[in-house]
Amino acid sequence: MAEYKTEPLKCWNKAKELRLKYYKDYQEAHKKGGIRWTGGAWALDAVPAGLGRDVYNITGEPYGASIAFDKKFSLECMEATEAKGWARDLCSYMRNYWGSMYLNKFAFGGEYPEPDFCYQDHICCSHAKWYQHVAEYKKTPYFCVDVSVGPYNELDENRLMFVVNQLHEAIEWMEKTTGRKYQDELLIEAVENECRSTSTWAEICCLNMAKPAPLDEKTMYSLYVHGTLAKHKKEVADFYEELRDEVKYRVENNIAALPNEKCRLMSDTQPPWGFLKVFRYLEKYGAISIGSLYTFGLIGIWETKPDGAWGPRTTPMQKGEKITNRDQALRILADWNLSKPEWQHFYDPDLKTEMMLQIVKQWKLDGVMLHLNRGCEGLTCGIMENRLGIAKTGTPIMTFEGNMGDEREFDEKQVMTRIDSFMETLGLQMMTV
Amino acid sequence: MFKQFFEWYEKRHDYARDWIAKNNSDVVGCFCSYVPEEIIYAAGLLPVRLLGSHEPQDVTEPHIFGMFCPFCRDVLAQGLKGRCDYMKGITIAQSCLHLRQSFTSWENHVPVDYAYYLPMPSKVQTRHARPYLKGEYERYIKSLEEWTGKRISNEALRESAELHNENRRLMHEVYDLRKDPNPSVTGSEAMVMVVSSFLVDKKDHNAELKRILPELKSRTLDRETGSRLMIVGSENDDTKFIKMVESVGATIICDDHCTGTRYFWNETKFENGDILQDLADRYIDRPACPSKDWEERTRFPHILQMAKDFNIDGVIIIQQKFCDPHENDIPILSEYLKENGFPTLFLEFDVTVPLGPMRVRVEAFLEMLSEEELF
Amino acid sequence: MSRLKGIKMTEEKKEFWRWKEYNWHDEAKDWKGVETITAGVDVGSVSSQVVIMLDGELYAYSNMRTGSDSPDSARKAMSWALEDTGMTLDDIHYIVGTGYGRVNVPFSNRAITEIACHARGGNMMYGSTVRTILDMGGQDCKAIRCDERGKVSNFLMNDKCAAGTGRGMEVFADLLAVSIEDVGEQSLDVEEEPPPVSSTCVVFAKSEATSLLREGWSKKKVLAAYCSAMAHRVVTLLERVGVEKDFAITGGIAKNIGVIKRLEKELNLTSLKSNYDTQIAGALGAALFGKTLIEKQRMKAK
Amino acid sequence: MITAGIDMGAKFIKVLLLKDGEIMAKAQEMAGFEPVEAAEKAFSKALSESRLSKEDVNAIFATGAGRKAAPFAQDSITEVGAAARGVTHSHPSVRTIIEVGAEEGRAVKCNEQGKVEDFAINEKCAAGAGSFTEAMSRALEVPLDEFGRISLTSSKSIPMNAQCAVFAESEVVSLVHAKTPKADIARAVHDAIASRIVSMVRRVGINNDVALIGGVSYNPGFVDSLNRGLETTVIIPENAEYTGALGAAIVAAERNKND
Repeated sequence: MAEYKTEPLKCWNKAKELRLKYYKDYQEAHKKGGIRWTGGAWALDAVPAGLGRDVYNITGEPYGASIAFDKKFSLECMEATEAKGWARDLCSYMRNYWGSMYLNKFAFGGEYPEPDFCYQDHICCSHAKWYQHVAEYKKTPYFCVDVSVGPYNELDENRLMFVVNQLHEAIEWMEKTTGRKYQDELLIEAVENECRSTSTWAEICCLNMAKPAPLDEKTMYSLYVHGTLAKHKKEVADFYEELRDEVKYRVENNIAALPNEKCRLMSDTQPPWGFLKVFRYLEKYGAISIGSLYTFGLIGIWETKPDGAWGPRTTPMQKGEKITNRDQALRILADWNLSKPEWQHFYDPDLKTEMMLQIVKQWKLDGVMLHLNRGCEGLTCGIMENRLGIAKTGTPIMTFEGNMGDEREFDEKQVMTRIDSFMETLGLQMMTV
Repeated sequence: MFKQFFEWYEKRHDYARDWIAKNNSDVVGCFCSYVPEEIIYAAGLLPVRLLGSHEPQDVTEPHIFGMFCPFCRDVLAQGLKGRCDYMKGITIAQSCLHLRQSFTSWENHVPVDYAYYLPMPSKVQTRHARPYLKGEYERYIKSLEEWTGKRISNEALRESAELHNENRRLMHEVYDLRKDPNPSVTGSEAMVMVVSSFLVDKKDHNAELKRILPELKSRTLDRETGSRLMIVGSENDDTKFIKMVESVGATIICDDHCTGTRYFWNETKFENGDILQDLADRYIDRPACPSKDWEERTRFPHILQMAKDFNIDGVIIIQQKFCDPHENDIPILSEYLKENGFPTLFLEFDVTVPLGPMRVRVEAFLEMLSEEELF
Repeated sequence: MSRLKGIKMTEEKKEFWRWKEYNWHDEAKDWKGVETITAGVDVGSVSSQVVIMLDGELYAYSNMRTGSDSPDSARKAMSWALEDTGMTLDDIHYIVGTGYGRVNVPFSNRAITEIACHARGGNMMYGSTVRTILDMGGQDCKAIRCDERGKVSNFLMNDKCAAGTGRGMEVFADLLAVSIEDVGEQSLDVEEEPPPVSSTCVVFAKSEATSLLREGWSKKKVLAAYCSAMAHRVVTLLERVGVEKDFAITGGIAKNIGVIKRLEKELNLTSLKSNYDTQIAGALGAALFGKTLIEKQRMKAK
Repeated sequence: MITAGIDMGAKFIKVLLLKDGEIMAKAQEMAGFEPVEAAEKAFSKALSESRLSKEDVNAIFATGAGRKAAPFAQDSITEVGAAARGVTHSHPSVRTIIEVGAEEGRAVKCNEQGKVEDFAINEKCAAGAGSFTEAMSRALEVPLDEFGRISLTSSKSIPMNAQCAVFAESEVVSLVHAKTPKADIARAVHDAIASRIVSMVRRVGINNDVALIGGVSYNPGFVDSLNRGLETTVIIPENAEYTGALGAAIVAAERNKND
C-alpha cells in the first residue's frame, strides 16, 4: 500500500521535446547554413558557441546511450565496429557511435550527419582517440583539449593556464577551420548559461535530500541528459530553473517519486541503459535510488559550503562578477569545468570516496550499489577502492557487473539474484502486490 | 655476454637493497616511462621502473576491477606482496588510467613515505605543453627537495641528463648491431639489456655496456637468424615469450615498447639554456605512447621507418589484454603496416601467456612469411 | 560421401560427444613401386587423423580420438591407417606432423602448423578457387585466407575464450544426449528459429540449456538456439579477416549442417562441398607438403 | 515447531526438516530437467524418513537458484542468506563463508547471528567453479574422487596459465605430454581454482573462522589448495551440501514465530 502520494512530472514532455529538438537541429543545421560539430559531452562546448547562433553539436556519450536503448541497432553497431578489428572491451559508447558512422545510419532516422569539425577534450584513454578516428574516417578537421592537469584541490596558475591557453588556441583554430569571425559576446553568454545550468542542476539534486525523494534516479537520467547535450545553451539553463521550481513544489507537498519509499540507495557510474528495469525491480522492495555521484556530479557543479555541507557552486554572476572579455571567460570556463566532481577520481579514488560518503550522509542513504561498468574505463577507474572505502564505514554496499552500452555483457538473471541477496541483507522483502 | 644484465633483471630487488646500503639513499619506484628519471637521479635517489613478475596472483581483485589491464594488476601485486618493502618513494607520470590505479592503490595499501602524481600532459602536440611541463617539473623538484631535505642544483640536473644520454647512446649502439644480416644480439638479450637499464644505476649500466660493446661487435652467434621480426605494443618484458619466438626460426630485431625503444630512443638536447626546459622537451619529443599520440598519429611513420631501417620481414603486434590506449591504435596500425608491405600478427597478452596457443600462431605467421619453401 | 564406403566402426560404450572412429583405404590402388609415398599426421586436441598419399593422390586415412598421450595417439592412428594395406611405416618416404601435437609425432620428418596444412588440404579438397577457409578445431577456431596454391596469406584465431569451439559443441551433445553426428540435422528440425543462446561459453551455455529445457523447450529447439549462437560467433571472426569467395569449411564442424546452414545464411554465401572427409583436411595438407618437401630433397641430392 | 527448507540447486534438490533447531531428516534428488517433480520426490522422502505427513510441517521455505519454482514453499530466501544462517547455526564463530558450486563461487561475510554484512560472487567466466575440476579430471582420465586425493600427494606447484576451462584442458594435456606426474597436475588445477576463489574472497576480507560449503568441500585436493591460499584452515560443516536447506528451514521457523 502506498504511504506517499505521487504524480508524474509536469515538465516531462518538455524534457522530451527539448531532447528531440536537439538532435533535429543538428541534423538540419546545414539546411540553414549552420555549423555542425561533434565531440564529447565533456568537451567545453561553450567555446564553439562563439562561432554564431547557428552552431549545433552532437555529443558522443549521450548519442551512444541513445543507440544502446535500441538493442537491435546497438548490436548492429557493435558488430560493425568489431568487424573493423576494434576490441570488444573498448568504450561501448564509442563502439556504438563508430558503428552508426560505419553503417551510415543516424539513430534518429536518416544517414549519419557529417560533422564540419570534431572538437573534444581528453579525459580517459579513449576520448581523444575516439574523434581522432572519426576525423580520419570522415576526413574532417579535429581539435582536442587536454584537461588532465590534476585534481581541482591542487590546481595552480600553471595548470589552469595550460587549459586556458589551449582554449585560446582552439578559438584561433575554429576561426581558421570555419572561416568565421569569432564573437566573444556569444562566448560570454554561453559561459554564463553553462554556469547557470550546471549549478541549477546541483540545486535540483539537493532537493532530492527530502524524504520521500521527489525524484528517482531513473527519472533523473532523462533530465540531466540535457546538460550532456548542450549545457551552454539558454534553453537548457531555463529548463533547469523551471524543473527546479517544480521539484521544490513536489518537496513542499510531499509528492514522492516512489509511493512506498522504504530504503534510499545510490548507484554509481552510468547504468546499463538497456536494462533500466533494474531500478523498477528495486521498487518492488520499496527501494529507490535517489541518484549517484554520476547523476549529481557529471553535469552538476558543486562546492563545499562553509558548514562543510555539499551544495551548488556559486556562479560568477551570483558573486556579482561581470565577464567582460575572452580571456576572463575562458579562465572561468576552465576553472568551472576542472571542479567537476565526476572528474576528480581520475586522479585519486579517495576524492571520489569522500564525495560518495558525503552523499550517503547528506541524502540519508541506506546503501550503495556500484555498477562495475565494463563499458566505461573512465568512470570505473578506482571503483574497487571506492567499494573498500565505503564498506569500511559500515555502509551496506553491493556491486553488479554490466555494461552501459553493450547488453551482451549484462547477465540479467545473475544481477537480479544479486539484488535479491542485497535487499535481503538490508532486511527488505519483496512487496507482494 | 649479457649475463650481468640477466642477473640484474632476475635479482632486481637485491640490487636495489644493496644500492640503498651503499649510497645510504633511497629508491623511487616509477610507474610509466614518462617519469623524468633525470630529476630523481639528480636528487641522489635511484629511479627504478616498476614491473610485474608474470605469475598468477590473488591479491589485486579487491583493488582493481577485472576490466583493467593485467600489467597494472601484476605491478600492484608486487607492492601488496611486499616485494618492494625497501622502496620509500613512488612517482607516476600521467599516461593511462590503468596504471594510475596501481599507483593510487599502492599509495593507499603499501607503506611508502613519499608518493607523487606528476600530471604529464596528454596532448604533447600542443606548443603549450612545453612551458606547462617545465612548470610541473619545478613543482616536482620542490616536493622532492622537501622530502629529501636536499637541494637539486641545475648542475646536478645537467650531469644526470648527460649520464642518461650516454646510456641511451650506448644502447643505440647495441641496437645498431641488430641491423646486421646476422645480428650478434638476440631479441631476448636486447630486451633484458633495456629493461635492466631502468632497474639499476645508470653508472653501472653504462660501465657494463662499455665493457661488452667491443666484444659484441666481433661476436657471431651459432644460430640461424631466420625471419627478422619487429615487436610492437605496450609494456613487454615477457622473456619466456621472446625466447619461444626465437626458438622457432625467427629473431626479434627491434621493437616499439615503452620497456624498449620508446624508453631510450631520443636524447635530451641542451638547446634552451634552461635544463628543465631541455628535459621537458625531451619527454615531449620522445616516441609517443598511443595515449598521447593525437591529434596527429606520429607513431605510425616512426614505427614504419624503424621497420625499414632494421630490414624487418614481419611485425608482431602484442597487446596487454584490456589496454585501451593500444586497442585504440592497433586496427589502424596493422592496416597501415600491411599497406606498406609489412605483414602483422596480433597477439593478446595476459600476466601469464599460455605458450602452446601462442606458439601455433607465431609458427603459422613464420610459415606465412617464409619464402616458397613449402610450395 | 563415396569415400566413406567400407568404413569399419569400432565398438565402444556410447559417449555422445565423441566422433566415430574409422579408417579407409583405396583397394583399387597398389602402392608398391610408387615413387613418392607421403603421410600427414594431424594430432588434434580431440581427434587425430592420418592420411597416406601415393604420388599426391589419396590412398588411405584414419580418424581416431586423441588420447592423453599424443605420441601414442599418432602411432595408433598411423597403424590404423596402414591396416590391411600391407604397407609399413618404413615404406613411407616422408611424414609431416601437424595439429597441436605436431611436435610429438615420433616418426615425422617435419612439423608444420595446422593453419598451413588446412589451407593446403582445403586447396586440394575444394579446388584452387578457395580463398577463405574456416576450420573449427576442438579448442580453437581459425579463419584462413589463402591463394590459388593454398598458401596462407592471412589468418585469425579466436583468442583467450574457447566459446564457439568444437569442444563446446561436444559438451552440448553430451548434455542433451544427442550424438555429435546428429546435432546438426536435429537442430534444423524446428518450426521456427528460436533466439540464439546468449552465452556461447562452454560452461555457461550448459546451464542456460538446462534452464531452457526446464522451461519446456524441446531438445531440438535448444540445439537450434546453440547452433545459431555458434554460427554467429564464428561469423564475427570471419568478418575480421574478410570473407572472399570461394569459401570452404574444414574440420568436424563442416559435418554439422545445423551450424553450416545458419552460417551460410548470415554470410549469405554458400560454402563449397567436397566428397572428401572434411576432418582429414589437416592431415591431407600435411601429406601434400610432405610430397613437395621430399621432391625438393631429391632435387638437392641430384 | 517443524519447518522444512528446500534448496533448489542447479544440479541437486535438497530437502531438510527441522524441529526446534534439530535436524530431523534430509533427502536429495538429482534436479534433472524436471526440478519440481524432483523436489516433491525429495520432500516426501524426507517426510517418510521422519514418519511425518505434510500437514505436520508448519512452514516451508525455499532457496537456491530455482527457489521461485519450489513446490509447497510459502516464501524463499537467497542462497547467500541461507548459507549464512545455515553455517552459523552449527558454527557461530564463522565470519566468512565460501561456497563453490558448479558454475558460481560465492563469498559471504556475516556476524554471529548469521546476518550477511557483505558478499561477493565471481563475475563472468566459470574458471573458478566446480565444473572446471570435472573438465580437468576428464582430460587427465582420472575419476573425480581420485583426482582430489592424488593432488594431496604432490608438493610441487606449477602455475596454470589458461583461465578458461577449455583452454586449461589443453594445458593439462600438454603437461601430460611433458610427462608431468598426474598428482602435480591435479594440484596445479586445484591451486588455479583456489587462487581464483581466494582473490574473490579477499573482496569481503578473510575473517576467521572461515567455512567452506558446496560440492567441492568433498574434494580434499581443492580444500588443501584453498587452505594454502587463504593461509588458514577452513571449517567444513557436516552435511555441508545441506547448508542452504538448513538456512531456509531456520528462517522459516523464525518468520513463523513472528506471525
